[in-house]
Amino acid sequence: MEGVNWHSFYFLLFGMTACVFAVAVVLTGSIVRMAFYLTLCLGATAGLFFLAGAGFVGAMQLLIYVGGTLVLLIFGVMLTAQGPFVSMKTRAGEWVVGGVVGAMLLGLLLQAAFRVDDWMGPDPGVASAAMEKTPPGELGIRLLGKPGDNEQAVGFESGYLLPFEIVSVHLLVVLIGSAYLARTKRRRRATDAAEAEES
Amino acid sequence: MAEALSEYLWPSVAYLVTGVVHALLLLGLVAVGTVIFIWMERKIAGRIQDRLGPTRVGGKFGWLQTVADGLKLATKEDTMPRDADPILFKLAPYIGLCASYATFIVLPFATGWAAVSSSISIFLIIAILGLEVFSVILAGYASGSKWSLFGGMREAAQVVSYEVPLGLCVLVPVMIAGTMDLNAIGEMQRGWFTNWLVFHDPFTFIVFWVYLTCATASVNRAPFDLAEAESELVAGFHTEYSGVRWSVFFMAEYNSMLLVSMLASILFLGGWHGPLPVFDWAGIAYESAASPFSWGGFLANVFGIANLILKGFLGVAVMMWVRWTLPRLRIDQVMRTCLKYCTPIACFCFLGAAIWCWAFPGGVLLKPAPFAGVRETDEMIFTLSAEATDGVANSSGEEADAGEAATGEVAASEQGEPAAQQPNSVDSNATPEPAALAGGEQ
Amino acid sequence: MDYLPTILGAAVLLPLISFVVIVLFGAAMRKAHVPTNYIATGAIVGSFVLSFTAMCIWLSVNGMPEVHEHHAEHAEPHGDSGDHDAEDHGADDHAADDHAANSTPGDGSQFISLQDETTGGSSENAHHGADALADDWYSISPPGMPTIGIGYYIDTLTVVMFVMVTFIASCIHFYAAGYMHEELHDVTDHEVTLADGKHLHRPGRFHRFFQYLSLFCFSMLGLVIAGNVLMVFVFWELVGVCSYFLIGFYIERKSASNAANKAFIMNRVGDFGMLIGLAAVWACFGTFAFGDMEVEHEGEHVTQAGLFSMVRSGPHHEIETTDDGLVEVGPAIAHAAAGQEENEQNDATNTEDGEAEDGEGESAVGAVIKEPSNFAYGLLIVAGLGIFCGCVGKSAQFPLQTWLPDAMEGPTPVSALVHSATMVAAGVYLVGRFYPMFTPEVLLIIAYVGGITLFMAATIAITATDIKRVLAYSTVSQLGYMMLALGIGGWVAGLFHLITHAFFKSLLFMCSGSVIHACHTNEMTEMGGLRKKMPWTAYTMLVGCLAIAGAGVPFVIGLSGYYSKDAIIAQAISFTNVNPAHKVLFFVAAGGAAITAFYMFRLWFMTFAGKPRDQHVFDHAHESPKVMYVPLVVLAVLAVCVGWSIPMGTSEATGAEQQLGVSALLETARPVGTVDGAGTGVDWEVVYPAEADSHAEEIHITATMVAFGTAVAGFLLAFVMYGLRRISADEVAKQFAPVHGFLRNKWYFDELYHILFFKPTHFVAKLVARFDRRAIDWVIDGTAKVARKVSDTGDAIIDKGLIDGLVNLMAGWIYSVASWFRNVQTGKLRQYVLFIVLGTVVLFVIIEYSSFLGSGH
Amino acid sequence: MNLLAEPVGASHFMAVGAVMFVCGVVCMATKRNGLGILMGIELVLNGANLNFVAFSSEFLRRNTEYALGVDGQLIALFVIVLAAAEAAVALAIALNYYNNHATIDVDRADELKG
Repeated sequence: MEGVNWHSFYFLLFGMTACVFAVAVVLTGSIVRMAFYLTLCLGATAGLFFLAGAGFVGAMQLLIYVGGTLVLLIFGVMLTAQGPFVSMKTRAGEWVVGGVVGAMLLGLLLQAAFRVDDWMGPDPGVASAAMEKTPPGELGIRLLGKPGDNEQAVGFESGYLLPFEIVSVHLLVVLIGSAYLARTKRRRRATDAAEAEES
Repeated sequence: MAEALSEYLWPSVAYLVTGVVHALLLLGLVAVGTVIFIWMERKIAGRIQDRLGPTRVGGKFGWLQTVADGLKLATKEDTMPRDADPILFKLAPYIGLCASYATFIVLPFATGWAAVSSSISIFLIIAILGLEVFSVILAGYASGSKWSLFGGMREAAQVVSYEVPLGLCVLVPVMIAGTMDLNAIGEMQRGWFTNWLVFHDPFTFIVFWVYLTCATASVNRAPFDLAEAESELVAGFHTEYSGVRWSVFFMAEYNSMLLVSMLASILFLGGWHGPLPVFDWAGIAYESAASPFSWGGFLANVFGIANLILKGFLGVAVMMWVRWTLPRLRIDQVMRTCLKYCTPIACFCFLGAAIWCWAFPGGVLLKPAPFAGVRETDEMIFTLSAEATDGVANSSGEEADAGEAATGEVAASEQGEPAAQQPNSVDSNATPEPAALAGGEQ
Repeated sequence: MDYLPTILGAAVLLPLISFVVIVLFGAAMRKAHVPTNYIATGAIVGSFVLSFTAMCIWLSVNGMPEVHEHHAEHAEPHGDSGDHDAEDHGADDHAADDHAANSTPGDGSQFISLQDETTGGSSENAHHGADALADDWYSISPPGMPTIGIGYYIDTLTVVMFVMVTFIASCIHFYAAGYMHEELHDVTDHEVTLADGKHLHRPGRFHRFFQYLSLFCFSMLGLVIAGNVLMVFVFWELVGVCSYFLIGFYIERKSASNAANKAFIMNRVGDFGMLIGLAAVWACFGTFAFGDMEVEHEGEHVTQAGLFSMVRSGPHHEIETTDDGLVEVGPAIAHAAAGQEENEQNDATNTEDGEAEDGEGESAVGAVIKEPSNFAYGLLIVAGLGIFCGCVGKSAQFPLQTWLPDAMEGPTPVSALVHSATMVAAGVYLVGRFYPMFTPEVLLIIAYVGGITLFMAATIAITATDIKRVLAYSTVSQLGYMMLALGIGGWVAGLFHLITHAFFKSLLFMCSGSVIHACHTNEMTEMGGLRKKMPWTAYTMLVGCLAIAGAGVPFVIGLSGYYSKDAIIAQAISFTNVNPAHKVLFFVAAGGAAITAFYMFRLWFMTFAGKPRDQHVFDHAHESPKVMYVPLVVLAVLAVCVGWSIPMGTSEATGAEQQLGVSALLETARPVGTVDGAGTGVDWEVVYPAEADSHAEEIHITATMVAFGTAVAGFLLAFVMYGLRRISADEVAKQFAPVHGFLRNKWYFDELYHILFFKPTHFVAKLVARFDRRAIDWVIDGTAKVARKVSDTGDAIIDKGLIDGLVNLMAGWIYSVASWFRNVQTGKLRQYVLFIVLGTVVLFVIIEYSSFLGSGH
Repeated sequence: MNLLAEPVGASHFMAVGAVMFVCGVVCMATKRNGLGILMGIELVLNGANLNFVAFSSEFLRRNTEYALGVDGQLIALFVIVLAAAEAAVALAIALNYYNNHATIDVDRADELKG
């Protein structure tokens, strides 16, 4: 009982959840269940982030991804999920092809993951308690332009300031753009109805 | 607590026991809170509507009314529509409950007393609170009825958009305190009530009210409870629910009400610090979250918890008051309130508070904060230099003595007992791992 | 004193600013009904204030002008005064405040102590002179080299001109605000009839008018402050352009546009001569700068000589000629050794001890500086004549005088500004400014030209009936007066008359303007008796007439014209005394005075006195608004008293008594080496007496008597003919029909030019046009045809056959290839995804395999 | 190895990431519903993110000086944010598509095929 490494235990818990629900996302037919499973899967991923010591990223994952993006997705699902579209059957052949290709890719990635034994984890003696080791302030100043850790990083003296700014502008653009798309859609509805009648 | 136990038990067991105790405490609070809230709601509604509310059950004041309701609900038949999505239909209420319950894990109740004290607790709370919307949406969708679907979609739109001003409002105290650690924010307001952040500057004062509005909306209470607008949609997302599942929804709702009002009191109203620093005068209160155990501090903290819960209940009472006073808004009005009023005001106040902090460092009413790490943090933010990184390190490990304490534990944890080392590395995130702290040196 | 250039520069720039502003926002302001004249008026008033401040500073620094016994110093032999100035300037350093030289050396502006030398360095007169500031604001050539720059040359003349120009311009701005008010709204121009018989209806051009006025003021002020001849030329042209705009303000009227063109072209003729003059100047001296200026050269301050000190290289600043008939040119550059700053500077400037200076100068900077060598005396004459050509064009001297009367087509304020006070004055001003460069021969020519102009214009003015044309011709003749005065050595007299004339002539023009404004006609034959209708105008105009006629109580007091005209006639007398061959000049002057009085009073009586000739006009006449006649009153007051000189007690520095007055002021500005006359002619027999001689008692008395007598005679005649109407003017006209016709037709000048220039030009133009149409067009068309043929065939063969074939072939290939590739594009998103994944896998496998091989397993 | 007793390493995280990645890919490859494909994309992104975070941590590897450090987490953050943006736009597009074609089936969106 005392041999339990809780960190590993949590990892197994979350990792299993993530994998299981990821597979579930692939296998289920109903789009809404897909969304739900995806939610759980991503939540578990957030947990993994916590375990990897990236508490802030984990919280971000929960807030933006699970709380924002997926809600948006489900919203879209609700707007479009009616009758026949709830489940669109895929032909068996495609399943097979996709499965085969996926399996190849999986094999590739796995053997890539497990070939470097430096990645196999710290020595058993060392406690690998990594929850929230990185203080958020660190990320903050790095975003505010503190140069990277390794001094020989050339051309990276300004840290992540520029990407940060670009991303914020990009977000603004996206906001406006999607709002615009949504607006035009509403205007065009009448004409679409007319076309539908003709055809 | 865990390390105290681990002297008598296997560390892992001690860890388990600690976790279970924490969980049970929180669950007790939540459950009792819900029971009391339902009763409160009935009484307050009655009073406001010039009725008496429940009077008979349990003798005076009908104080057992909620229990009776619970029994009724538990014994009710639990039906499910034919073309509902069975899994989601069953799961939906519990998701909401889990979400609103999980938030309490990182919520500090008194100086250094949190089930899991995290350096980004406020952020986590907001994030997890955001998950609650899933229950409503899924419920709305899964019960396969138009009313529920509409309710769910409204909820989705409303909550997603109200998270923006809510986050902005929360950002203001975070910015002033320079940390996302609720414990630190609460400690910052130690002392007289003039230290409360709501009195820090005019902007925080405005933001407090904006926060109340947005919180009410994000837990979809009236006047923002469009997801269950019985006038238009029969009962919104829980039209098809009955019995226990239905009551679970309401547990979730009351939990989140309690949560947001406790959050409000921690962020703005001094948290577990009373209006007068009685225990500081007495000199028995904990200096900081990392202070060693002392009975005086224990006593002070107990009173602090009472203080906090009292404030939370007051907040909930206010919400009920609002609910039974104001008419329900239309969906477009709700959206306008969010996007055209709350968000801009919150942004404005955020900027204002930022300028204020820059103009009067340390605030006008607010004395220099007792939380040492905070000042270093924003200093670090302003001067991006190499030693600033060490500032980060110190701020992440809260005080020097905390550092020593923790190193001792690390030494203990060297002897192959990671379990014992787990909780305190979680409780006071002060494990001075050189690699983790001095981010700049590697 | 150091910031005097800045002040005046600001005064120059203010109107430019208002011009720019109105150009940019004028139209918008018109739409918004914001009167634009506030801007222009504000600007010009501002620069008036600045100029006035400058004048006060100038006076406070240089002290009040002093009265001198000129003969004394004239008689006194001119010893070489080098050591004297040394003392003077030594003294200056102590007596700091009453002399300009106390400004710190090396502040960029160099003081030429003109008067010290001209007054023979006698130390009690040393403070009489005001030093000129000359320097470049911006110079486009390396220091030490001959510079062409934007510079300033400020002496008393400049300052006085500034005050005069800005003041009159301000008055006219106010006046114009009233006069042009109908331009505020859309106007129908009754003098323009369109093809459809209707009158022209156009939007008002109020803002445009004022923007031109501002530009005009800017160019005039720039002309006055200009520090070198080239800059003068630039502003000169600007002035010309502005007058073109303003004369042609009613551009739709054929007559107006013609007049504008005429004015412009006439000026071009003059400016052609001026260009030649400039070329000659540059060739002779290698610089354009008037005054000496201090430049940083090879680390030390050197004094680069300007035109004046170069050409006036003699001991007393006379033009010195070598024995082989060449003009001796002073050194272009001289030293200001750091040791003894100012003395050295001034030694350097006044080049008495010529040889030493020369040697030093050449030894120092001979390598860099093109030392102007001596040149033929004739070249100097050419330069002078060329410059004078420009002046002839600008101030409408014979034979280029015909544009000025036609220029009356412009709005009256323009006539007042352009053709009395400033533009035509520019010519006279330039002659005055350029005075030291004129050899006696040139001066004599100037004198004769002036005389002819004076007489001719005066005679024409007698018969003119258009009220403004009378004034125009009187302007021309007055300008002739000034030229005459300058030509016969009366430098102060000429410029003094320029100033006074500016005042009363603008007054007269504005009065006539208000008359026209009231009667809507220019013809004096339709006026009369307006005195009762418009008293303000009438009596201010009367003042103007008296002033121009030079009325006054002899030897006691008089209007401004009295003094200036007396000075001119006195100078004429003293000139003709010295060289009797040119006696005619005196008669012209005297007769001119008489005729002036005559036609001016003719004008006044015809307009204001007697009974109305045209009842209709009389009934509609009305007094002008206040904004128009208040400037009249102001100007009238000045026209009366601008000539006076007020005694200001005696200066404590030198016992001499000071007096404040235009003539006294100008006396201090007297250019280099003209105190004892402009010298004697080399080629012709002409001797120039010092102007001071004309102040001698006997000459003075005679002059006054002559002037007064002639004026009274003219007045009486006019009174009899037009005031009492005893003698019918028409009968007189019949009697002298040929003369009358001759005069009425302006001496047939226009016709003459028409035959001489216009006709031949047209003929040649026709010939050229025919040649163009016949020969050149034929050649071009032929070439075009040939080229077309060639290109057609080339198109058929190469383009269609070869290139198109090639292109189509390749296009066909590409099409086939593309249509094969189409099959890949299934449009199935999920297949694309699969392709991507497959590609990745394959890529990885390849990499793995290669690394596997590389690792040697 | 006994995962319960021994500390896990970056490899294990990468394994989980790989599974999610592959699931996302297969999801993209097999779902006909446009939103399903969107979800697949989200899965892929998260799989990648997991690797970044795993590499950034110093506790999941034997000698820590090779760790990616904070940069890994920052990249993960950027991925998350951009994924949100991408989702918003993609959803708008999908809704437009749905409104124009009255279906969300991506196989029907082949007007532009060669």
